[in-house]
Amino acid sequence: MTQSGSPGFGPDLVEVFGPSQQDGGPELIQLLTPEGERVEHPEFSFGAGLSADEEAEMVRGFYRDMVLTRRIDTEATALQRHGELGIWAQLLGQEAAQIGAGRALRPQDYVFPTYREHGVAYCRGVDPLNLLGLFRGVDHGAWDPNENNFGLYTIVIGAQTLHATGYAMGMQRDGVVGTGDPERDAAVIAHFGDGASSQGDVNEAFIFAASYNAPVVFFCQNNQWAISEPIERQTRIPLYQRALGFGFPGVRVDGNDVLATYAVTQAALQRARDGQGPTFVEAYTYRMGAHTTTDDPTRYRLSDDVEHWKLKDPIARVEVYLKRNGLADDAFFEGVKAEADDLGHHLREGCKALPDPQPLSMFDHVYAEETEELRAEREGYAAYLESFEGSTTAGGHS
Amino acid sequence: MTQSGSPGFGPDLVEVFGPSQQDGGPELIQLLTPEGERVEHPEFSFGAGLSADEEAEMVRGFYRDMVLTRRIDTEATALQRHGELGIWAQLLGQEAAQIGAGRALRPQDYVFPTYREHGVAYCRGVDPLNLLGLFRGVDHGAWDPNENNFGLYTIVIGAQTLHATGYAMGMQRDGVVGTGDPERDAAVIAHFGDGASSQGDVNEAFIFAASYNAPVVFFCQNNQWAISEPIERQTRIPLYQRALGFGFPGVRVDGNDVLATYAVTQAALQRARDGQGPTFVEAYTYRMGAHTTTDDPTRYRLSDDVEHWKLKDPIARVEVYLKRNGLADDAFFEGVKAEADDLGHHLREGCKALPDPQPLSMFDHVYAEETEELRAEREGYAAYLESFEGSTTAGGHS
Amino acid sequence: MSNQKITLAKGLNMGLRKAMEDDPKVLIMGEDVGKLGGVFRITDGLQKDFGEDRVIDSPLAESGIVGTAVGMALRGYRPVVEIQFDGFVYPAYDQIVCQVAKMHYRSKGRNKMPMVIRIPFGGGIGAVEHHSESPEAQFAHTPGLKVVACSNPVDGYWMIQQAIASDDPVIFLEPKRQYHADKAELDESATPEPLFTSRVVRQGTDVTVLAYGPTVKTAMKAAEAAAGEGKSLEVIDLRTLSPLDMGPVLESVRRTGRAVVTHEAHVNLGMGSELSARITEECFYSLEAPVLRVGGFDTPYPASRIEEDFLPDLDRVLDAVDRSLSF
Amino acid sequence: MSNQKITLAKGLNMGLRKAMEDDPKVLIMGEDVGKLGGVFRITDGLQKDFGEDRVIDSPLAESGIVGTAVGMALRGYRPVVEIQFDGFVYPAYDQIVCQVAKMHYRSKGRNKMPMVIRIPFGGGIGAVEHHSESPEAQFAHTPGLKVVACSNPVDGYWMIQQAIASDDPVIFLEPKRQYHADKAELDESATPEPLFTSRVVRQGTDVTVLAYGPTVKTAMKAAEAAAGEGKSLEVIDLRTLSPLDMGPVLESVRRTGRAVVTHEAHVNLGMGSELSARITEECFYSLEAPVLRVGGFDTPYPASRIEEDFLPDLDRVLDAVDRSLSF
Ligand SMILES: Cc1ncc(C[n+]2csc(CCOP(=O)(O)OP(=O)(O)O)c2C)c(N)n1
Ligand SMILES: Cc1ncc(C[n+]2csc(CCOP(=O)(O)OP(=O)(O)O)c2C)c(N)n1
Ligand SMILES: [Mg+2]
Ligand SMILES: [Mg+2]
Repeated sequence: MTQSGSPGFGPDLVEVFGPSQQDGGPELIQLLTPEGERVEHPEFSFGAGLSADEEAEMVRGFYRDMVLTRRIDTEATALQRHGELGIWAQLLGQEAAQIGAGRALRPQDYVFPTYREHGVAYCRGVDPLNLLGLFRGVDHGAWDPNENNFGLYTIVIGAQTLHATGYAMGMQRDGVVGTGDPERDAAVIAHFGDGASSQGDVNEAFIFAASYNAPVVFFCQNNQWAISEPIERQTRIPLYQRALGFGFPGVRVDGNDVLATYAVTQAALQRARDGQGPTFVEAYTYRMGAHTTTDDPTRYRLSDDVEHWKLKDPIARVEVYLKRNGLADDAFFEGVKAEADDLGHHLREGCKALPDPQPLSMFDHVYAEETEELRAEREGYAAYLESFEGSTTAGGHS
Repeated sequence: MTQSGSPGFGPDLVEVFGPSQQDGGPELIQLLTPEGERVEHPEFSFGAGLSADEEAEMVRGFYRDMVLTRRIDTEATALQRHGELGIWAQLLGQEAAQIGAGRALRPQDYVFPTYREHGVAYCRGVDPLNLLGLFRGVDHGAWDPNENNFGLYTIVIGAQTLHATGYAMGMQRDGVVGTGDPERDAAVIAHFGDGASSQGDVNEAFIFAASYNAPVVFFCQNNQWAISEPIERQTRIPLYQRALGFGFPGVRVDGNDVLATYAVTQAALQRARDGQGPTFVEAYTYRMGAHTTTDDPTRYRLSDDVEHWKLKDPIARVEVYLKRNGLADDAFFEGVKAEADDLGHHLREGCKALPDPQPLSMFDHVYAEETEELRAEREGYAAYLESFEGSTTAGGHS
Repeated sequence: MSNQKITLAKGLNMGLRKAMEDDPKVLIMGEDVGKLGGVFRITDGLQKDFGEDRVIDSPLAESGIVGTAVGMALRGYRPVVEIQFDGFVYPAYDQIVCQVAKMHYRSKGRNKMPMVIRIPFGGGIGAVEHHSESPEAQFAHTPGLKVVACSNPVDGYWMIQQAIASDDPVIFLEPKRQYHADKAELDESATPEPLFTSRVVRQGTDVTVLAYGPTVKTAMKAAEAAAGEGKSLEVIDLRTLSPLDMGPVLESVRRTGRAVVTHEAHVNLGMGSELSARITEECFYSLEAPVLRVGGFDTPYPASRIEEDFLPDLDRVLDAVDRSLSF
Repeated sequence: MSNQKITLAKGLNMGLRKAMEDDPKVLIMGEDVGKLGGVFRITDGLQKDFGEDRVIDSPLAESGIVGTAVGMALRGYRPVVEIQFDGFVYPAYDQIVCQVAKMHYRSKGRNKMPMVIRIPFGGGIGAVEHHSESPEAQFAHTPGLKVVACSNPVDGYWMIQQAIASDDPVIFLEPKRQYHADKAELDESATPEPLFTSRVVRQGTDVTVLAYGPTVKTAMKAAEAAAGEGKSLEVIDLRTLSPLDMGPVLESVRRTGRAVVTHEAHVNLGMGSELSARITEECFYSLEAPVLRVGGFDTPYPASRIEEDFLPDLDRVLDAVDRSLSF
C-alpha cells in the first residue's frame, strides 16, 4: 500500500497486488519453505508437545495423504479424459491446504465442503469412489454426510457457508462448545474459494457467525482464480483481511505448506471449540490445473505464473524435508507409491463398475413423505416404460 | 476491545459495545458538541476557505433545513395519525445526518435513498408532498428521479446500494470522474441503515465498488436499531470498520452533528469525484421515534436510552451555537418557524388533496412497450367496470 | 381446556407455542421475532418463555436466515423461519429452491429438511410496495417443497403444528389481512384433518369455486351472494398448494361441471393455471365451461389506494361464475 | 456479406457483436465473459474488440451483477447480463423480480430498464446439479419482465439484437445443448420477424405441438416420426413466453382441435399449465381433447445419467399425441 491518501480517510489502497503478493506477502504464515526448510513463526508452530519420532510420523502421514490425494485427482482427471466422468474439478496444487485442514479436524467436527474438497473427503474417510459418482452423473452425492461428519459437495457457490454457520449454531445449542472436554467440544469448518468470497451468502455467513459467535472456521482456499477471474477482481486487499471488517480474526497461511496449514487450522478450530467464535483462514495457494476438465486456462492466464508456482509444489517440499533429514527411507516412499497405485486401480475399476441409476429412482427421495401426486407420476412413467418392453428400441420411435 | 486473545489471531473481540460505544467511541468525528461548542478535529474541518459571514450563513442554512425537515416529519406523522397516510417512516433525530449529507452534494451527483431520506429529498428539491404519496398509497414514488438526481425510495433493504454502485460505474464510463473539472466530476451516494449492512446485496455492493473503484459513498445512518434489532445483532465491532475488510476507508461521524456530517460527506464525495473510489461513512445517530408509525418501540428498548439521546438533539445544538455566538437573531428564528408553518400547511392541505389513482392506471407503465395481453386485460377490466355504471354500488353485490 | 374464540394471529401463536412445548428441537428464527414478537406479533411472548436460544432474533438478511436454518436442520433442529413480508422472501430464494428443496433428494434421504418457512402473504392492508405479494406459484413449481396456505384461525392453529411436525420443508402461507379479522372457536381437543388435504367449506351444485388463504373468505361471501340469486356455489378451501389434493376438487367439478379459481397472485402462471390444466385433463367430458380464473392482474402490485381493484373480490368472482354459467 | 452457416453459439456471438457495434451504450456483464468469452464462448472475442469497459468481467456474485446492471441501466446504458448457468440465477432473483421488473412501473415510466439477462437453460449436456434447470415459468409469472427463448442459430442472431433494442427488461433463454449442435444458414440482410411473436415451424392438421427452446427440435423430430405413421402434427415455436403470442396458437388449435405442450421445465405450474388454461378458455368448443403436457417430471433435476428419462423426448411427445388423438 502506498501511504498517501485523502486527509482523514487513511492511506489510499492502490497497488496492493504488487509483486510481493505473488508470494503471499509478509503476512504469510509459513513453517516449511518451498525448499523444504523448517522455519519458525512467532505465533504458530508445528509439533509442539510431540517427540521427534511422533512428529516425523505425522509429517510422513501428511506426505502419504497428499500423495494419495494427488493420485485421486490424477486418476479422476484421466477417467474424465476417457469419458468415464462427465467433468472433474481438479485439486492439483491444493493438496497441502486440504490435508492440513482435513487432518486438523476431530471426529466430532463437521465439514461443509465445496466441490473440490477431495483431499478433505479423503481425510474424513469418504471412499473416493463415492466422489466420482457425482462427476460421473450417477448421483448428486453418494456418501452419508452423517457417517463421517462430511457434508455433501455444494455447487452453488458459497451456499454452504451459511449451512456451516447454522450447524455451528446448532452445536452451541447442543452444549458441545466451550465445555473444556476435548472429546466433546466441536467445531465446524466451511470450505470455499476466493471467488466465493464475493457472494452475498458468504458475507452473510460472516455476519451471522460473528453475531452469534458461532464455532466455525471459514477456510478459504485462495487458489488465485475463480475460473478465469483473478483474485484482484474479488478483492483489492489481501483476502484474509476481509474478516477484520466483520470483527473476527483472519490469517493468511501458506496453503502449499501442509505443516503451517495444519497448525493454523488446528488453532482456529480450537478457538472455535473453546467458544471463542469464528476465524477466517486464507490458505494461499494456486490452482495448478484447469478450473475443471472442461476449462481452458490458456485463454486467460500466463504459463509463467504456473511455472512460478510449480516451484512451490506442496508435496515436493515435504519429500525434500523428509529425505534431507533422514526421516523417511526408500521403503517408505515406495510403500506410499504402491498404495497410490492400488488406489488408482481401485478408482479405475470401481468407477467403470459404478452402476447407472434406474430411471425410476429419479422419483426417490424428493420428499421424506412422498406425495400422492408424485407417486402417480412415477407409476405413470413406469407404465409408459413398460409399454416399450419387448420392442427392439427403448422407445418406439427413436 | 480487550487485548488478550488466542495466540496468532490477535485480540479477542469481546465487549466491543461497552459504555463508551453509546457515545460513538473515540473514533467519532465531531465538530459541534451536543452543548453547541465548536471543536477541532485533526483531519476534518468545517468552513475552511469561507469568511465568517459565509460560514454563519451556511450554519443558519443547515438550521433552517433541519427545522423544515423535522416539520415534514412531524406533519407526516400527524397525517398518519389522522388516517391520511397508511404509514410513515419517521426520521426524528436523524435530521443532521440527512442534511449534512444532502448539502454536501453537487447537482450532478446522484442519490440512492432508502425509505427514510426525507431530509435528503428536501435538499434535492423534491416537493415533500411527493414523498407523502407513497405512504398514502397513491403511487410508488411520484417524483422524477432524473429531475433532481434523486432516485426513488427503495423498500427492499439494501437493494439500492448495488444500483448506486452500478450507476457510479456508469459515471466512470461517461468520463465524469477524476477529470479535475468541478462542474463535471460526479459521484453517487448510497443511503442505507445499520440493519441493511447485514444484507448480502450491501456487502456485494462493497465488493463491486472496491473492485471497480467506483465513485460511490456508502452513507450508513447507524440509528442503532433495525426495527427491534439492536446494532449489536448486525455487528460486534464499530460498523464503519466493515469497510476495512473490503479495502476502502470507513469513518464514523457524529450523525447528530450537521457540521461534521457535512464535512466528512463532502470529503468522501470529493474523493469519489476525484477517482479515488468508494468510502464508507457511518453517521452515528439514533432513531428517536418508532421504526414507523405502526411500530411500538416500548416493547424492545429502554426509554432511558431515548432520554440519553435527547440530550444530543441535532437541531438544539445548532440553535445554541447560533444564539450563543450571536450568529442569528430572533427574526431569523421566527422566519424559519413561519416557513415551517407554511410548509406544514402545504403538506396538510396538499396531502388531503392528493388524488386517488384511477383504477385503470394500475395497468400503466408495466412496460415501456405495452403488450397485447396486458392491453386486453385492461380493456376487459374497463368493460367490467363499465358494466356497473348506473348501479348504486360500485359492484353489483358488495 | 375450554374452547375459546381466537383470531388467526392467536391461533398461529398458540400453535407455535404448542409445537415448542412438544418438541425441544423446534426453533424460531427471523427478524424481530423476539422481544417484538414479530411485526404481526405472531411470535408474541415466545422468546420470553422459551429463551433467546430457541427464539432467535436474526441479523437483517433473509438468505442468512434460511441458510443458517438449513444448517440447524442438518444438526437435527426443526427451524421455523419467519419471513417478515412476502416481498422479502426473494433474497432467500436461492437458498430455498436450491438448498432447502433439494437437500433431501441430493442426499438420498440422509439429510432431512424439517423446516417451516412462514410467509405472511397477500394484500388488502393498505401497505406500501413489496408488502402485499403472493409468491406461492413460484414455490409450488419447485419440487421438494411443500406449500400450504391457511385461511382461518382454527386451521392456523393446527396446520402450523402439522407443518412443523412434517419432515419435509413446508412453505407456510398466512393471509396477513386475516390475522386479526375474524374470530373462530378453537377446540384444542379436536383431531385435525391431515395437513395436505383440501376441504369443501360450502356445498353447492352449480359451480365449484376454488380458493385458498385470503380468497376463501371472498369465495364464501360470493357464495352467499349467489345463493340470494338462486345460484348454488360449492366452495373448496384448497389448503395445500403443493401437493394439490385433487380428490375433492375433481369430485366436485364432475358434479358441477364448472369451476372458478380465485387467488390474489397474478393470473398468468398462477395456481389457477395448474388447476385449470389438471381439471381439464381429468374432467374433460364433465366440463360445461372452461375453468375460469379470477386473480390479481398481470401488473406489479399497484399502489394501495387501488389495491381493491387489483385484488379479486366477490363481484369479480361472481362475474366469473356468471360467465361460467352462461358458457 | 454472403450467407454463412452458423451454430447457435455463433449466432448469438454475432448478434451481440452487431448490437455493440450499433449502440455504444450496450455493455456486457458477467462472470468470465471477458478473456474466457464465457464458459460457452458466447462472448468470445468481444472484450478484445470492445474493451474491458464494455465487456465487464465481474466478481462472483449474481445479485451484484444484476444489481449493478440496474444502476447502469438507470444511467442510460443497455446492459446485457450473462448468468453462467440457469441454476445460478437464483441469487439474483430478488433483484430481478423486485427491482428489474418493477422499476419502470414504480417510476411511472421515468426509469426505463433496457436490460437483457441471458440464461443458458435446460439439460441434456450431462452436467452436474444446478446446470440443467429451466426457470422460465417463474420469470413469466412476474409482470414487468418479458421472457423469450430462442431455438435455432438464426433466431439467436436476430432475437438477441431485438432483445437488446427493447426498452423493457428481457429474460433471454438460450437452449445450451443447442449451442454447438446444428448449423443453419444466416442471411444478415433479411428482415426478422418481431421479437414477441410465435412461429409455425411445421404445418399440420391433426395435433398442434407447442414447444420452445430445446424442445422445438424434439417436437420437429416427433412430427417427422408421426408423419411416417400418417399423423400430421403442426409445430409452433413459441419463441416468446411472456407475453405469449396466442394468435398463431389459437388459430392452430381451432383447426386441429388438439394441443400438446412440451418443455423441459417441471410440468407442475410450468408454461404448459398457462397454455392449457388459455387454450381451454379460448377454444373450449373446438377442443377434441384436453391440452396435454409433456415436460420434466416434478422431481429435482436428476443425476445426468438418467436425465434423458427426465427430459421430454420424441417418444413421450408422441405418446401424448396418441393420447390426445384417442380422446
Ligand atoms: C452461484 C454460482 N455462480 C456461478 C457458479 C459457476 N462457477 C462454478 S465454480 C466457479 C468459480 C469458483 O471460484 P472459487 O470460489 O475461487 O473456487 P475454485 O473453483 O477456485 O475452487 C463458478 C463461477 C456457481 N457454481 N454458483
Ligand atoms: C429485504 C427486506 N427485509 C425486511 C424488510 C422489512 N424491514 C423494513 S425496514 C427494516 C429495518 C431496517 O433497518 P435499518 O437498515 O437499520 O434502517 P432504519 O429503518 O433503521 O432506517 C426491516 C427489517 C425489508 N424492507 N426488506
Ligand atoms: Mg479459486
Ligand atoms: Mg437502523
